[in-house]
Amino acid sequence: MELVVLLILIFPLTGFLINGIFGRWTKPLAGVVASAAIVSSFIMALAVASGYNSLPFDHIYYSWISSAGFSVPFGLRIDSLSLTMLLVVTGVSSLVHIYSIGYMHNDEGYSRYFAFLNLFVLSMIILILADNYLLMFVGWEGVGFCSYILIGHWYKNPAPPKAGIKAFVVNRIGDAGFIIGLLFIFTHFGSLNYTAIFNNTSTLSVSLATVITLFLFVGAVGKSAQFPLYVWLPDAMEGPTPVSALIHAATMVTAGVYMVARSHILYSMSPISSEVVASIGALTAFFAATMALTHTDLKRVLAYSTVSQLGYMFIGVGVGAYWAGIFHLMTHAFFKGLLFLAAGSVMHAMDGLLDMRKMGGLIKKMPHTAVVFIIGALAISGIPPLSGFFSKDTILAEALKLNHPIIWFVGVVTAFMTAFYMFRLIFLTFFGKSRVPDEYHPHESPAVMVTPMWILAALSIAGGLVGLETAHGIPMKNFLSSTLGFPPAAVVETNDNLLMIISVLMGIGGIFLAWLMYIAKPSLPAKLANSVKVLYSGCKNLWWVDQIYNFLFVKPLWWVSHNFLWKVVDVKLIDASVDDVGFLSAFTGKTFRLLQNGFINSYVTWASLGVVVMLGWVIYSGGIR
Amino acid sequence: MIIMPYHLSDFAVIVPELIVAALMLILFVVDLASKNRKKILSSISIAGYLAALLYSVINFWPAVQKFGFVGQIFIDQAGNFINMVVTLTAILAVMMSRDFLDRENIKDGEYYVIMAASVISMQLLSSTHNLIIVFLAVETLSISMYILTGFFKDKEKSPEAAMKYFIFGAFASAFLVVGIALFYIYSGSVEFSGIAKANAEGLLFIVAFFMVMVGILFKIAAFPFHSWTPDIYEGAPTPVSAFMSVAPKAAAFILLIRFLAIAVASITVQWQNLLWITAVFTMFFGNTVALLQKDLKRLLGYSSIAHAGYMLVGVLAFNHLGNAGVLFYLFGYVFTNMGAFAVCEYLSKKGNEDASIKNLRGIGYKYPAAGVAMAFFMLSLTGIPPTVGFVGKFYLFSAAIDAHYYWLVILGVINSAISAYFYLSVVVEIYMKGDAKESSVWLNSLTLKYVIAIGIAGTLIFGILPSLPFNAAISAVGIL
Amino acid sequence: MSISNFPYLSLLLFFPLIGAILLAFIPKKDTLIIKLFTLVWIVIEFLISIPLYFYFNSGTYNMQFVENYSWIKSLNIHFFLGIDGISLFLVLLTTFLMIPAQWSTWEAIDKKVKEFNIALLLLETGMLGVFLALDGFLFYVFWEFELIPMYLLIGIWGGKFRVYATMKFFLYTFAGSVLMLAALMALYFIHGHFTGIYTFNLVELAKTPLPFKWQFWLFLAFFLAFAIKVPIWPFHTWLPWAHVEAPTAGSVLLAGVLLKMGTYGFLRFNLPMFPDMSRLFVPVIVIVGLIGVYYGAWVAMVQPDMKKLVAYSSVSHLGYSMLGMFALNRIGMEGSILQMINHGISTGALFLIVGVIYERMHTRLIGRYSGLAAIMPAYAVMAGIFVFSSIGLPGMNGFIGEILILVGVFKKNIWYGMLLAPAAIFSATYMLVMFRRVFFHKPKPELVELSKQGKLKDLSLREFSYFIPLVLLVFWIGLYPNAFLSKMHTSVNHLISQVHREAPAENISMLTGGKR
Amino acid sequence: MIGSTEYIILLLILLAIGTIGVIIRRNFIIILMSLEIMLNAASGLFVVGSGITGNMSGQLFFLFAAAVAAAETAVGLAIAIVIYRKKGSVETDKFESLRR
Repeated sequence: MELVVLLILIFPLTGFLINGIFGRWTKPLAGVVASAAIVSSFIMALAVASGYNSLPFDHIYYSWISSAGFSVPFGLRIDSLSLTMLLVVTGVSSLVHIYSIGYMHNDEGYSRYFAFLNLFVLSMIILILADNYLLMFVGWEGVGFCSYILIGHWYKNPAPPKAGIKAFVVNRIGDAGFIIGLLFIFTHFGSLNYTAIFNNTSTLSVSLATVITLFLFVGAVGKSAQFPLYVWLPDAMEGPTPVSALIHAATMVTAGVYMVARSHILYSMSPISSEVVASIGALTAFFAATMALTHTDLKRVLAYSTVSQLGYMFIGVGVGAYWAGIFHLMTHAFFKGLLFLAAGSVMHAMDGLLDMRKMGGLIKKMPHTAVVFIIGALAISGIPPLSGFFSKDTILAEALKLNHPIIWFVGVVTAFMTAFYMFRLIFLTFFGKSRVPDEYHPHESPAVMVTPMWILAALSIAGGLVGLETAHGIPMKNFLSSTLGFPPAAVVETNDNLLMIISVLMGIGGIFLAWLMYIAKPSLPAKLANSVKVLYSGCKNLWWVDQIYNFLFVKPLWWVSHNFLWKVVDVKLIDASVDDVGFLSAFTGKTFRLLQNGFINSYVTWASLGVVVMLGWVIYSGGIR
Repeated sequence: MIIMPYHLSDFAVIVPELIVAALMLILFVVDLASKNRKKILSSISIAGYLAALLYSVINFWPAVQKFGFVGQIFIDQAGNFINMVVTLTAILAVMMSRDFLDRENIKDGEYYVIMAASVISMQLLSSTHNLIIVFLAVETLSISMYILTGFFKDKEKSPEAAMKYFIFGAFASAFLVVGIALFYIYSGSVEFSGIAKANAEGLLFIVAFFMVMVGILFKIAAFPFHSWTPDIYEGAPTPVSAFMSVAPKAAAFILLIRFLAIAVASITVQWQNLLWITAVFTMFFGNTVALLQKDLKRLLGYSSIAHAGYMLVGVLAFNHLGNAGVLFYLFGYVFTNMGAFAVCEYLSKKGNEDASIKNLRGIGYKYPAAGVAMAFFMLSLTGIPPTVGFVGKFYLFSAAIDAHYYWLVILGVINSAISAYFYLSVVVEIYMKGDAKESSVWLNSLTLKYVIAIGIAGTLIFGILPSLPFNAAISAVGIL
Repeated sequence: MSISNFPYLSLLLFFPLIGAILLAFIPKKDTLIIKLFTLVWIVIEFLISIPLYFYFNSGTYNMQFVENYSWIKSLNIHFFLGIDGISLFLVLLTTFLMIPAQWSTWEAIDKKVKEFNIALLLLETGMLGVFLALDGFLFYVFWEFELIPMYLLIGIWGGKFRVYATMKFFLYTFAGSVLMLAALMALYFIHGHFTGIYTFNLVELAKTPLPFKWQFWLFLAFFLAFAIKVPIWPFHTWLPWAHVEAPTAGSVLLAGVLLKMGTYGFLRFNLPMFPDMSRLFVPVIVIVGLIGVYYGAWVAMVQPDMKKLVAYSSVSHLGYSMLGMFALNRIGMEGSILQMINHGISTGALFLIVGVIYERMHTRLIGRYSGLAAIMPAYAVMAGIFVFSSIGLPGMNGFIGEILILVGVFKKNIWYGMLLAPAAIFSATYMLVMFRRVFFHKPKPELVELSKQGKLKDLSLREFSYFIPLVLLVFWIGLYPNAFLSKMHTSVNHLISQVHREAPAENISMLTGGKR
Repeated sequence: MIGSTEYIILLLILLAIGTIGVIIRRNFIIILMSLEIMLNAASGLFVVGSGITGNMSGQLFFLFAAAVAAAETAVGLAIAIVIYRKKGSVETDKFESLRR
């Protein structure tokens, strides 16, 4: 069993090393090698899954750091939570790898791309399988590093590297909070191992638990692009689309949710921080949705929708229904991954064009992509049979049941907006008259790209079944609760059918409004826009958040350190004062030097003056005793 | 008043002086005989000084004080030690001046005769407790130095330097005599022990002490009486200024140590305050003004003032370690300073003595040995390990710390940091300013190369293994 | 404790000196033989130092491979060499870094090659002397002795303002160390007063702490000397100058080893000998350290010159190390020592990286470069590894040091830890911004034109070969740091127990003398 | 009658005169003369000293001092001749090429 688990890690590692070191020679096969590595790791995961009743598996491979009292082993742990995450990650990654073979086939950084994609999956698996917080942090920063490299993949043009740095730095801001939380845990528990921590949480006071969980949540906000630190995700779209699909939809951004779920005992101990998690989630969901409403860039809309859906997961995890959050995470991975891949194939067809205003009526040219896109959109809007409905509905239901009415209401409104912007996107790109400028001639993507999309589409459809209410409870709920524990009993009496109807109505209403505005009366959006001028421009420029951050933090920091710290403090104050000490001695030298004017008479006068002064001093100090 | 006849055993006390006196006579005669082959004179004087050196080295041990001439003159380890220092400096000076005088075609051999006279006076100075003999020795020393300084009669700077040196020297020695006279009036005797017996603290006594101190402080170029040093070092011929920077200082310091230890023990607090001020000002003056110097000889002049200041710190410590430190420092100073002046002479051109530091540019690559030697001399003067200068400073400062002079040592240490700048700016010229100009013609004299070799050898060997000379110094200061 | 009574450490110490002397006899013309001879000599030196690691017995905290010969009897000064858990890795770091340092300058240094290599070998003896010496006097001798070769290295083979830079470097360090000399003497005498033993033996001096009155002044004197060398924040202004003007080898050794002498000095002098004052001084160090960390990072962010940027990053990294050290607990201390080693490797490597392009383009201004990744891909990968190692990416060496220091500081005081943690953000920003400006975007036309002329070739085999050991070390410490930590435990425990001792009450007031 | 202290004071005044002479006068010969005055003052003190202490050695020391003073003046005059031959004048303020 240990070997099998280790193999899950070894395969991506070997993939990375082969493509990384021998990249130049294995160029044509790089895609195949990488995908093979990930698929075999997926198979290993399935093997582990088959023997899932022997879980939880926990094994320490070697002692990584053992300083005095601070010993951190390299240990892997598989329980139902990490198993689900493992399957989702390896599954979606394999599909994205296969898709990328087609998508990146004439890119000159071909082997480098696949090398780092493998490294990414490796770090993500380490993050999931780690059995202590520090190893999770290793995976945490590892994925941050890979996302930096992959976003900046096309380093020739200026925007991607800048976006890469922004992603890495903003993640680092979150990581700083995460580290502090981690340090609190260590100083209190004396170890970072999950089992050691979760077994004796009795010693933990609620206030300390709150502090720990809040700091950990700062890390989650940074990594999963929640409200204050979400700015890097939209810019991350500079990277290749499969990267966005894998990293910025399915796996990396969900790390924050996984971490909160993993430390569910701590969160459940401190109601305040759970409340903070849920409200931040709700705020982000609503806020991101507003930004997606008016955006014209295909991938940016999907990016904001990811931020919004992550908000939902945090609502789920915040209110205490951890399994619901993870369930939505899984389903989201499927349909959001699908949407991104589809967007990628649109981009591939339109060789890089993303502006929806220049698209339209593409369904005729790209039937498969269009159909698949619609399935994804339906799933995300929460239309019943598809998976989105089950996971989003459970989250909203749980939110209401656990006495969070405001959050429920915000969730419902956001669901409406989600449906609206998704179908606005579909109608603008695939239906209506074609506004495609003539130099573009869109065509359907090759099979190697379409098949993974169809598999994902199937998963988006079937994915929800796992959450279906069956005889003995919801299978997903029981499976996950073995590690996450059952959510607290409902506080507010609600009848589930009514809730279901409301959320479905929201979805259909959103779709209808989108149809009305973009197909029936194309002039309506313009009229609506200038009727509510301020709101529209707010959404349009994404509430100027980027500019505010630049104005508040980046520019002043640069100005202070350049003009004040360096030019003034370093050069003028410290360095100048050091040189002045030198000049001081030279100055005394100059004054003393005046004595040496070459005239013997002045020498003798100075000497006799010296005699008199010294004599006076000797008599005065000695005293005539 | 019974006049005691002097018998043979008395002369056993002044053997070194006798050897050099004999040398002087021989030189006198040979000078008359030899028309213009003057190099023979330098070889003879080297042989003579070597004999004196060997004598004091041989019977350095056991540590005993033999008195002669009714107890006025004696020979002890300290005397022998200073004798070694003086004769060694004389040898190096003679080796330096051998080809130098030839190049400047100075034909008169009195140069060596007068130098021998000054050596005798210094040997005498270091072996007497009687102030009158001290006065005689100081005067003969000063007079011979005036003459040697003005030896290059037809040059521009040499007479002027002699004139200045004469006026300042005479002025100081006048005060010395007045001091001795006042001591005589006050205590009835001119010997250190006699003065000490008076055990007085009266104003007249202090004035007397102070007058004598003026004479001594002038000789070691301490602060109020230092202004002659840079001009004379620049004006005098290089071997003379080299000789002048080491030998007279050694004799003056042993005199100062003996005088303070024995004669004026009663007013210790006063003279320690006085010396504290003098030491600090000497160090700061020497180091800060040297920062601005462009001429190497003037720089070495100011540096010798600064080193007098460091030695005063040792004297101020007033304990065995301090006095031994002063002796050891003088011993190390011989090698470093003579070597530095040798390199300075090595690069001077015929006729004009201008030894500006710019001439040193790039000699590190043209003459690697001279470059490395000069670099090590500069490091030793700054007091950077593994040189003798560092070990010397270490002894001086640790003695001062042992005597609780914390602030004085801190000031001293700051001074050596200041001094690092101008010493290393010499190293900058040697190595870091590109290659040497072709036009710099060097004085190709074998003996000069020997001096540099001895200098560098002494600086490094005693820097790494200082225990031999230091043990000699420690035992020498046992019985002053 | 040595293998036999074979004077092992003296061989290690004087072997480079012998090399320097032998080198003097090789004629100046055939530079290849000189370069080869020096390289072989340095490699042999490294091979000699390796058994130190294997024969080192990590069970005991007292000194190993000890050699003690009397040197100056009158002041009880001994030629006393030895190593323990703290100095072992610094010695190995010195001998290891010498190889890439010398090897990287085969093409860079063309004039006065012989003098250059002699200076390098002398520098190695000086550096090893500092880490091996256990007698205060001997420590000071080597502390000054290693200044001279570095002074010459910067002064002769440096850049445009080399004379100003080397003079500033020398005077600044020298001023600090002369104060240390005075303190060393004072320590000798005061310790003698109180315990009757007049000695410079560091182990002996650390046995009985002095009364607080003296600890105060002596600690400050030593602190100043080492703070200048580390450099701690207000005393760092010589570092950018020295680095910008120094040749590549000079910078590598200056950053890699010379700065560690400052921190090593704290571990050998300040902490064990003046425990009460060290404990009292922690808030000051924390404030100055934190300022140093943030100040170094922020100022590095705006530097136009690559070497200045890396120099300020050293101020920031060593600020970390100081904080770890003055957390005064075992984890922080081990983190601090490991951080010293990591800083030596990654910053040394960064200077080699800058040296490579400086050799080709003769400019260090970031503005002049862009898009190098396209022209020199292998070089870009190598630079990336070391950039991320110095940022502290997990899996690499920087992270281990930083996490241990963070844990140590946090255990000491939560607020210090919380102030220190966000520093990693800025250390990432300045490195990545530099990395982007130099390696990404389209290459400038002049760069493309240069690469056409074949001037901008990618890493040659020679350059590649001296980066490989550094890369291996980076990942070795990153993935398996216990190989290093295990050797430190006992020595660090002993040091921590020493720091937490109480000084005896002010009993003997023999020291009546005031300060004159 | 005149006690010994008056003599000492007289001689110290003489010494002061000599010193001021050296300081003020520019001419080298005049300086030589004032130096001679200072030395005579000192020798005088010896004589007074022997008067006060009663033993004869004071007179002896006077002889020493006088002899040395003579020698010094001789050398001084020799130097005067050399600088006169060099500069054509004995004014000390002509000689300031060695400065700073």
